[in-house]
Amino acid sequence: MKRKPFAITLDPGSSLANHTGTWRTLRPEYVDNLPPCNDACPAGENIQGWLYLAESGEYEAAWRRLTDDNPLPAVMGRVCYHPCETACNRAKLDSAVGINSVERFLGDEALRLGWKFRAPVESSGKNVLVVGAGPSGLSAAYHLARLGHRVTIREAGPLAGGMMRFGIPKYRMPRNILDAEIARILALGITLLTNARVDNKLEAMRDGSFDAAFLAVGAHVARRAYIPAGSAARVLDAVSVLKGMEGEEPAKLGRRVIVYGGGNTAVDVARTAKRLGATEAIIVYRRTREKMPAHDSEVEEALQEGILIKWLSTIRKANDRSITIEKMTLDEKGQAQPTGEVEELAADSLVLALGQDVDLSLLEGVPGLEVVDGVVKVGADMMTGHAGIFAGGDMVPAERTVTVAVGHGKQAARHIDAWLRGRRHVPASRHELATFERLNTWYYSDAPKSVAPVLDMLRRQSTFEEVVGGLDESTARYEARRCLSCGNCFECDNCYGVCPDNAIVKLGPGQRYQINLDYCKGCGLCEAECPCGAIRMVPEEI
Amino acid sequence: MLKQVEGSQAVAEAVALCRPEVICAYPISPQTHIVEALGRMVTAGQLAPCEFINVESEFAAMSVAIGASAAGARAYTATASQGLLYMAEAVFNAAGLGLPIVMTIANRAIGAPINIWNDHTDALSQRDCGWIQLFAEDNQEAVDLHIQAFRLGEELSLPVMVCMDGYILTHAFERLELPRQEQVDAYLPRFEPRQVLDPAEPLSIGAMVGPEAFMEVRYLAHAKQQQALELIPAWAEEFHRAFGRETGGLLHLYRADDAETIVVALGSVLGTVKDTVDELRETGLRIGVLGLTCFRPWPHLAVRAALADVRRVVVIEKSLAVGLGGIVSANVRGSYTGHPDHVHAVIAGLGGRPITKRALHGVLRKAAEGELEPLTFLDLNRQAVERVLTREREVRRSGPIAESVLRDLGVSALKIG
Amino acid sequence: MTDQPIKFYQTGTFTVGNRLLSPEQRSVQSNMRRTNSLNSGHRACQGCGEALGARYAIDAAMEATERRLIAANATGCLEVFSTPYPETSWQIPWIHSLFGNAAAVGTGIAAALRVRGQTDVRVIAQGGDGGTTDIGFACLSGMFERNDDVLYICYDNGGYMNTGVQRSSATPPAARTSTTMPVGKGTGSAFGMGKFVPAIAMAHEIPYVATATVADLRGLEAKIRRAMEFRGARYVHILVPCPLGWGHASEQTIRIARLARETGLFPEFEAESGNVTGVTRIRRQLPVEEYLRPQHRFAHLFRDPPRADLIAQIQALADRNICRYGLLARQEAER
Amino acid sequence: MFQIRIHGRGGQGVVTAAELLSIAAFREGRHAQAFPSFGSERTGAPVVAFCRIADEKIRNREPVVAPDAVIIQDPTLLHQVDVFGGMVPDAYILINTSRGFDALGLRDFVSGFDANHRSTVPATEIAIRHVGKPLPNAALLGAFAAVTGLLGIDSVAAAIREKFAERIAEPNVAAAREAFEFMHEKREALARAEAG
Repeated sequence: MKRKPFAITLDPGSSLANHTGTWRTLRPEYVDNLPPCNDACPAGENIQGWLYLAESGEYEAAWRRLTDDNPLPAVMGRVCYHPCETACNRAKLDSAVGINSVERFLGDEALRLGWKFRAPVESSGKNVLVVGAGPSGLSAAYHLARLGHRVTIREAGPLAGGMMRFGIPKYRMPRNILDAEIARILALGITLLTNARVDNKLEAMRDGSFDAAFLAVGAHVARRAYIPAGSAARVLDAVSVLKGMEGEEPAKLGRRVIVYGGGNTAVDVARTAKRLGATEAIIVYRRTREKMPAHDSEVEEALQEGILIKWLSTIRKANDRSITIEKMTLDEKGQAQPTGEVEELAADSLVLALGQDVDLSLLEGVPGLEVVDGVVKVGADMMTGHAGIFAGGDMVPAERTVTVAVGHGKQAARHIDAWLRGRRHVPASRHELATFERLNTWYYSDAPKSVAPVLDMLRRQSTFEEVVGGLDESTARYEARRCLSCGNCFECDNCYGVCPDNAIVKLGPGQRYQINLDYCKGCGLCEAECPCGAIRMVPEEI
Repeated sequence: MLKQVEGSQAVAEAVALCRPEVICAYPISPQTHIVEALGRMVTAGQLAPCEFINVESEFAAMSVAIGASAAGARAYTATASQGLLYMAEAVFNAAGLGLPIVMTIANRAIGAPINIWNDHTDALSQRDCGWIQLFAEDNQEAVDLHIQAFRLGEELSLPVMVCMDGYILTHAFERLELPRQEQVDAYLPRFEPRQVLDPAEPLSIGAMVGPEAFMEVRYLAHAKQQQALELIPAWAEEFHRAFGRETGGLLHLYRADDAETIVVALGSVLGTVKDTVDELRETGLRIGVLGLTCFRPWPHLAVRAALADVRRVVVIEKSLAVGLGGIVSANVRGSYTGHPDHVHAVIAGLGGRPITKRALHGVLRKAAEGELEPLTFLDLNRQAVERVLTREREVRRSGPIAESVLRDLGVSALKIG
Repeated sequence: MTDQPIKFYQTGTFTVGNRLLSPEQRSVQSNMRRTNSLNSGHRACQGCGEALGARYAIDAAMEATERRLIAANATGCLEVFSTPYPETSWQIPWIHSLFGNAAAVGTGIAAALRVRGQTDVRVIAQGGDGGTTDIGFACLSGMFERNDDVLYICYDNGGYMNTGVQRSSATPPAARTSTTMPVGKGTGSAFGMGKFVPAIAMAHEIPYVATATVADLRGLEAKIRRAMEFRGARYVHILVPCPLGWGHASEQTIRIARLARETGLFPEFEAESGNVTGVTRIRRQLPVEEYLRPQHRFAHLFRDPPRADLIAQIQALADRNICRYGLLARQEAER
Repeated sequence: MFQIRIHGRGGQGVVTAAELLSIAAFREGRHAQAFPSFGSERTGAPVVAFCRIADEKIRNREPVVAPDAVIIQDPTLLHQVDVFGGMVPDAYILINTSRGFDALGLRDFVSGFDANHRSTVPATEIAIRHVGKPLPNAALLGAFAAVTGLLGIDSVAAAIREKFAERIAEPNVAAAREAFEFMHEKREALARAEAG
């Protein structure tokens, strides 16, 4: 270029010599924040992580990412009350991402295509006893097995599944799905002993020479309440009714069924009764709908199916062909108070769904172990007062849902593993929560939640076919793509595009970006235009 | 080949022989015949490949030429008078960017009052813009200078103005020799730009230059013009060998050997001056002529040498630096080693006023007798001027000057001579 | 089971890139090997909309022409911040001549290329709103009228920012500049003045005219690509917010541009041979106040007492645009 | 050096006349210089053109102030412009008119001149006959050639053919030749009269 005229002609791109980074007072930084869905998942799933894979149709990868935390996606996709969706930031935009239905799709896809879990790398040579083959026990067994331990499950019942089988009706939890997912867990080499109730914990430990144990016995004992009843009155408890559905002989409830209680079990029983041919299924609950512990979606489905609910009512006595209920009223403290006003309801049977307790008899004589109002006390590491004995699920103080139970199983497994190896398991510290305010939602295309197909009413009332269907592939992918990727870069190239100084370096697929501080003037456009709030501006120290 | 042809037509044909690739045309008298003729040649396909562009103003004409030249095309345009002023910003820019555009100036006065006739005010108003400025004495030289201009400009990467007197030359029919294409092709090589906009080798042209380098850029422009002072005579000599004509160069001397008085002038008036000088010589006056072909760069050394032993210099110039006097004479004084008072400025022919031999006889004789003022206005109508000045002294609202002069002269019908 | 119909959305996002799209569908700016025609190290202010718009536009043009491109640049911010001796940020053949002649210089370059048969090399002339709508207007109109093969890009930041924020004929009504003070009888730039050059360009019936903003990268790139499909004179007018002159935070540049469109104050459309052929509809319509408030140049409208009357007048301008260009989806239905 | 001044009105082709003279002279191997008295040519306005013919290079650029010949295309100019200004003694005068000097009221003015040097020719009539338009140029030049003997009629014809396309040239050439013959006879008649 020497021959070119001086100064008035310049060589291309030579301004690289001018490092405008020195102008900067604020510096952009990439961050990874905790998405509210992950934050809210009792099973500690990396929901955003597997949605990201599902978005591009990498379903097996997504499923594997999912099952790193939860071995029962097909079950979860049906029975989980998905707090993740309640927390989802997208709800503030249009409607929450249908995480649960995508999870179910992945679960079903895995069963359809027969994806298997990868077997553990090497054996630790340790034996662990898991008591109870419910969600919590199965989850713990799964994780322990994958960590290389030999696991034996002892289940009192005839079949594995616990509450998933004996507490949740078919129309919500088809048994073939349940069986398949349990089988896939056991295929990891786990020994399952059914009808093998543990009467004495310590003996059991000794017999099997187990190095540690995880107690995950479900709450199968129905709570009773004294209700004066006529000699011919037919009074049953919800647990045995639902259990009976798994036997050859379903309980005889008659044509007019009253269910007493306000939990999910009450609703399950009422809906079951309807399907068993009851013309009238009435739930009697002493408080209001707002106070009702049963999950709203289930109450909704029940009402759709013609279940009646008597709010603010208690049962005084059960007569031969009827029951007497008393109207209640809420006092200023919101407590239900009797009014003395009574009413007769015709009834062929009364089912009590007043909650369940765990049978803790197996723990008698175990030193150091502490029981407070019906549940076992455990530490942060889920170990009971007795070294080597851990507990979870219905046995410990917590919300009693399948998902919580699965979560307990995972945590316990990690602590047990650490304990067996003479270490302590320290859960990873949680990132700052990714809030809606940090998002730039302009960049997301408008996309309302997709609706899962629903079984038509007639068959809902007459059969035990599954009520809610699954999403087809394209819909599931679409639903996954509604994810906003809150707080974590999804490589949308916005920062790379909007930088007026080309100071963002794109590192390539999966590699994210780098900021070239030689040229970044700190204008903040990258932060302002980052859709998912994965960039923050920090002051330059001078 | 020999031709009896109008000056504009001849120049158009000469430009065509130089194979310009982009020609910008905007009409203004007396330049129009040139671009009209070129337009005809382009449409007739005699001049191809060539883009003939009708622009919306002289400013655009020069700007289009700038773009074309920067993209490596040989660019040409022509203008005059107000047109040159209207493109002035782009004229400076072309020089600053070092783009070898060639432009014909059909010299014409500048208003107000509006005047379409010939003088040199337009070209001289741009004397400091960085262009090379060549003045043609007759149409033969106009033809030859254009051919030399393209070569000169492209070698130095500088734009060149070829100035020819409006009407007097542009509209005059006379005998001249038009070179053959192969002659011109042999003399004028293909345009090899020093800088060109090319995607294959990107660069930025026209960057902003601050105090740290601006002086240097200006100096280099000056240095280039100094180089031109060597190239111009050298290539005029080469032209002479190739075409057999002594045209171009820095300046021409006529009967100057033993002269005590030298008349300096540029442009077509030189012919009348030479005739006059011949007649004066017959009366025994030792007088000669210095004809300036190159006004920018100013041929300082050549002029100084030519005037070294001269008693007095009379500069006949067709422009007036209002408030100073002569422009050419001011430049001549700088190169005259004798006493500055012996350089006489004679402002003549403004706005097309004919410069007659009679008038020249008068003023030159007076000069020879040592009675010529430092600044003279040839054939100035004293009475008319005095009348206006008196009126202005007497009346506040004395009205527009131009109109009152005309009224006083009673000029309505056409005046001859 | 009776399936309820579910609408399947494509991978439509408004982000610069999108890993779910096939590479050829992705934006030029998302490409790791994009040209960066306007390179790092330029001296534009933080968050400069013009620097952004210029890189968007020229990179897109480079892509469309397979890097056979030459640009002429008018005097102004873009020229000054991109080529201060001894450095230039341009990676393409680029020339700056004068403030008012970019279009004509473009014509000259195009003529030179045509005469040498290099018709694969395309020409862009560009400038700010001052160099385009004011001092360069004659040359622009001449280039249009002759239908020269030049794409002219105007980066409109509504004033002479390089010289210290003076009014141009593209300065919007009520906007404060250093020559239209926010005090006195007429506060800010007067209503009823100024001109909308895209409409004037359309009046020349040139092959292609479009307006765009830096807030809609994909739209902008599509328009440049489209413009490059035509021969002859083309005009693309890009709204580029100026943090300095408009008085908004540097990170707001894109948001402000977005608001200009979503309020209807800046209509985004395309026109061919003088007829509007497409408009970018408003996605989430907003009152002009949303656009005016964050900008200091309009601060005087919200001081005590607030100038509801002027704000209403500006809203009226937005409404006029909305109905003139059919900027709302439902208007489409009505058609 | 022979200097000619042509008077006419804008649109009558005064400048063309001068040009044609210069071309004719050039074709005879002589130097010639033709130029208009410049102005913004408006139809009908009085205009002047000049032509110099010499055997050596012509350098002088001043307008013709002392003409050796004056050609007047339009007699109405006589009372408007000083058409005879600066003429050398015995200069040629050629006026386009079908009437005589007496009728033009020039009897006294021309009385002092050599009769052979002052002529009138009905150039417009001749032009209308041949060209169909009142364009007296060619005829005047033909007459001029006859009167002055400065140029051969064939050179004039050649100049016309060089300048114009055949369609226009031929009728003009014919007009020039007729005017040439016309003047020739007129002069012979005059000579006979003087002799007799």
